[in-house]
Amino acid sequence: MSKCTWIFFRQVYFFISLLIFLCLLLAVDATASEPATSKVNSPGSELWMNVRKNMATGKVTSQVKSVDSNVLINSYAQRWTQFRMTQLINYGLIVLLAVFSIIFLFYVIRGRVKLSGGLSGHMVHRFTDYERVLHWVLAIVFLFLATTGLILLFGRPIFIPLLGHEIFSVFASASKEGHNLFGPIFLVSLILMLFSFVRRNIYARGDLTWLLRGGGIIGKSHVTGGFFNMGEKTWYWIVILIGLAISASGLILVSPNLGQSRIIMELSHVIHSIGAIILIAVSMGHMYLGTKGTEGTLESMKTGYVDIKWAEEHHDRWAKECHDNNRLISAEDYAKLQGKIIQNAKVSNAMEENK
Amino acid sequence: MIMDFIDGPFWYFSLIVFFSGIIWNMGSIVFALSKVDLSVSRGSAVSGAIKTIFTRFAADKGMAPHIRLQIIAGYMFHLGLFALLFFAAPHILFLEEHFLGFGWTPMPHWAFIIASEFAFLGLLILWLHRILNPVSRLISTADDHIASILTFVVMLTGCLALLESFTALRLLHRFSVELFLIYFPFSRLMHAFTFIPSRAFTGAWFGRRGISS
Amino acid sequence: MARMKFYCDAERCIECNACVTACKNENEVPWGVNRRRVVTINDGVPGERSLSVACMHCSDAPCATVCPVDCFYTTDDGVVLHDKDICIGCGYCFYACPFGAPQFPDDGAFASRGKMDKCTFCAGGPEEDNSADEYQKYGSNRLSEGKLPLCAEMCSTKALLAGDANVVSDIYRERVIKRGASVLNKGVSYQNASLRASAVLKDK
Amino acid sequence: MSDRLERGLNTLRAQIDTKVKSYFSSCVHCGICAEACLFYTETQDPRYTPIYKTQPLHKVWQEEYTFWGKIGKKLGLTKSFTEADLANWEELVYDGCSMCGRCSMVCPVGIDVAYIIRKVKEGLAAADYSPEGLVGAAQRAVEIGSPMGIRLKALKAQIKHVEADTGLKIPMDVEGADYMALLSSMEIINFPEYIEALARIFKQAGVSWTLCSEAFEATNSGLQIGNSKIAKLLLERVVAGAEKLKVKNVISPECGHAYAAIRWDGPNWLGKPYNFKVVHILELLDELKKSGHLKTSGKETARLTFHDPCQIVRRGGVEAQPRHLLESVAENFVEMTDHGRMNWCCGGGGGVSANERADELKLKAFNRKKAQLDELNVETIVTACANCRLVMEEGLEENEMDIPIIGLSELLVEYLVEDK
Repeated sequence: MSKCTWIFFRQVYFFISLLIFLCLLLAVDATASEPATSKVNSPGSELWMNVRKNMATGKVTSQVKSVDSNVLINSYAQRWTQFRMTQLINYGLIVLLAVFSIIFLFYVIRGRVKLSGGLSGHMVHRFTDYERVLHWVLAIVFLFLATTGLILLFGRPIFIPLLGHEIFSVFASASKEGHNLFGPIFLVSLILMLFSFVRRNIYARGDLTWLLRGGGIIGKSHVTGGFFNMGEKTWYWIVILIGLAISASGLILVSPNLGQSRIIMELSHVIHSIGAIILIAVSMGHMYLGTKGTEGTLESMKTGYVDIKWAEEHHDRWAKECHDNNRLISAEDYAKLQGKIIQNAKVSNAMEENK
Repeated sequence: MIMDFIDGPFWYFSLIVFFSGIIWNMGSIVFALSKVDLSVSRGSAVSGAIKTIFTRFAADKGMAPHIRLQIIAGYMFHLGLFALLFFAAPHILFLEEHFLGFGWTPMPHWAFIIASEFAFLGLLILWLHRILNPVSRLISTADDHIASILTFVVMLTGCLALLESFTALRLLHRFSVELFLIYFPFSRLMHAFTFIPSRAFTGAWFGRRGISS
Repeated sequence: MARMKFYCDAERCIECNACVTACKNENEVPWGVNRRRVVTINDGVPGERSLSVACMHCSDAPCATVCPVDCFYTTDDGVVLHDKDICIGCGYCFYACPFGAPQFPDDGAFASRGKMDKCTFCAGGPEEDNSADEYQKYGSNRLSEGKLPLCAEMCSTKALLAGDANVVSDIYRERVIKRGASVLNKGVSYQNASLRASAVLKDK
Repeated sequence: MSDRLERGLNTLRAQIDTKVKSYFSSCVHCGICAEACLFYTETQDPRYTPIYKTQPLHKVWQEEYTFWGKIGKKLGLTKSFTEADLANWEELVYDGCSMCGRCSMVCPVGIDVAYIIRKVKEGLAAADYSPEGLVGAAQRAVEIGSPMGIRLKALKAQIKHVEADTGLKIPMDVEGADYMALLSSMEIINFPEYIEALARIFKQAGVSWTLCSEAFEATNSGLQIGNSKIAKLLLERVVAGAEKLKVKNVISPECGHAYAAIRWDGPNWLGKPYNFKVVHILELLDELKKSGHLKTSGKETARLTFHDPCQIVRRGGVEAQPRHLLESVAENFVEMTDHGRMNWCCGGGGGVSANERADELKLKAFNRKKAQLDELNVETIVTACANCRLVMEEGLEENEMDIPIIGLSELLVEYLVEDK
């Protein structure tokens, strides 16, 4: 039962993430409806209407040369304001809280997913130093960006009543500067991540079975998985694709004086914030599954090694490969490699005898 | 009140600790040179020492593939920090006003940003490598982590105060710098200075034997 | 209390840019910022119009709505101002304003994004009226001295009007009535009226 | 605190000099030295990180010379070293380090780790934490005169064989000779070819030489175990022998640490410069070759490579000479990927080969050399250290690789043009 519920939850979680994404897309679409236009013909009405739509027929010029100085009225600004103040802040908060409570509820009901056979002590190597360093660089930078970004998004209604304008603005300024500064680091580590993990994350034939069997809901057999299973691969592509979208739009926002028009910046902000909300929401699931959620998973990112039982249960095809290639190492050797055995056996024996 | 303390007495205290600590540490190394080597030398110790001070900036060719991450991250961090320290406009202005009386051309804002990106990414990689690699995890001490984190905090507060308009953020940076300066002479951070005599000693030793090291 | 408004009469504006220059000079506007600009529509085409735009000092200002640190406020005179001590230079007001009134100072790639800057209706900022600090951050505070914004006062054709909304609308209403003849003529204005006149002459 | 521990810690305390202080205060614990150490690369056990092996001295330095260490000690916060720790480090330092000094070449802040290890050994030896094999060897060296227990009688028997084989007289105790040759025990027992080579070379070069009956042993067990007193005692015998025979030069044989002891450390142990010159046999051969005293004809055609003995090449500075010599007698000489001052140790230096406990580890460490040899596919290995030669022979045998190893002097002698 445990196994089934577990996989079922994973499925539900995956589909919920997808649903959220679609909802947000629709929400944006809804705001995109045209503002009601006046039907009354007033003097020069056609001209001013065109001005309002930023579609003046002839040449629009200004002696003042700067960003958008020849745009008299940017009507999209109003739509953007509406998006940020009504859709983004409200739905964003709901999405984040909902995902958080679903995870929390699941943890309360189901608890930690233990390996059915317990740990064997025999380990296999899974991630190199470089891969782990990269993962944690990305993770730390992501957490920092998420925190600072959320402060800028939700800070006004939450913190200003608590801290007052002056103190909050110090935090907000620090958040903004930090957010701008760490953004490019996120992009760099994301690109490195793309290169070093992409080969193992290309969908393969086994993944189709994973999907067809609903990740194991139907039938009682193991869900098959290679080095990464279908769910992990999907998470990878979410990170890469949405991450790249966030980074690209972020770069547009971070340098406002490059000459891009305001509409481009406003659209970038929409992409940036929706992408961020989705990524934060899904990452909460990833963080839960990687730490508290499943026994033995965090080990792979801490030491680079995993228990063979863990591999057999979550990545059976990869585990078989490890068995075939004789890549298992004993618990003792593992402890040695990790520098955990400081005392050598002969010495401790001698010390025992002395006592 | 706190502002006056951070800008005033605490700042001078940290400077005194920093400089006297360095002079003491370096003095106890430089002025207590070991006794003369009596064996017949094959090469020059002095030229060996000078050469090694510079040759150790580059890794051995055969070694490089095994320590690529440390080399790249190490250079990113150290060069980035060096640029931030000596070529950031506010730093030059500060040095000019309080110490030197002259300044030099600061790097443009975009260069500052790039330098700090490099420094942050480098330090982050180095510190994570320290935690995640069994070798460096085994040999690292609390000091190493404190030094890494303190450096990170100094850089972070500096960059958070980039807008240069919030006194609180500037003070935070100043305060973290002061902690850093006080911690410096008592810690691993001293390697910024002691690497010179260390390389020189080793270089001299090898130089006498006619080996380039 | 009065509600301060600008109104630019497109029938009168001759795109002389005196208002732009006056504003820059009076307020020592930072590099890269133009608090006021003149926009010409259909330049060089019959029906060309010019308008001088700056902050409209909206009653329900979108810039104030989106500001993440809530640094905007509306004075008793209905002037929308922002507190530069609180502003973090995020630029959301720049996205939210349809008229492009709040702007980033400094120009060039990867430039340091300082505090936002915008038209103050020559009313300074939250600092003490006419203090050096206020002048340095926001420019001059003419309103406290009983003067109107310099841009409007400098306007040679009196196209740009500033002041209490009631007074401005009265003036404009009077102008429209006086232009009545042309308005009756299929709702066109002076310029089109003259074109029509020339067309009539051509017919003859 | 036991006597033993106290003795060890006091000795360690006395070892701290300016260099050590500078080294420890500049170490940033980057771990790069691990990648240079064959004991780490072959076992992947982080305990074999070179700088970690210096921990006993580091700990003492910390307590004595650093601010936090002093405070911690006063407040009783720091965990002091125990006997178990010393026992532990005995295994790391004596079994897991061949003092090859490769780590000293790669440290980014320039720490000479091997120099520190040598000092750690001093402390461990003082506390009697040293492996039986080495203790025995040192004892034999002091009592009998040779770590392998070879007496003059055995040497004389070998000389007789050599004389019979070559028809040349091996001079013994000749006063005023130009050169006094030293031998390592291993050469006497395992590779008497070296004595033969010496005789033929000197005859050809027309230079007078001699062996000394009181000081024929070049090896210095005191250096290996890390006991300066023994090291000095053994060295003094050589110096006394040379002074007695009034020779101008003393030749250090094809033995790594013997060269380090006699050539570089000796005068410092004695506290005064020698009144004779010390040359390595390879230096001498190169010199004779250059001055035309030594002529060779023909060249070895087999594909061969040169294994650089750490103490002679990396830490002794005799890097160019063996290559000059090889070029003159070998047609098909290839270098290993890491050679010269960056070579990999055979795995048995620094007393490891004399320490039976370390046999398993030593063979594991040899895999590094094996990998380098596998790359080259050579027919013969040339080296210039009897110890390296023996260790490699063992390693090759264990790995079922059939590659003969010969000493460079022997190779040279094969192509000597002898006057009729």
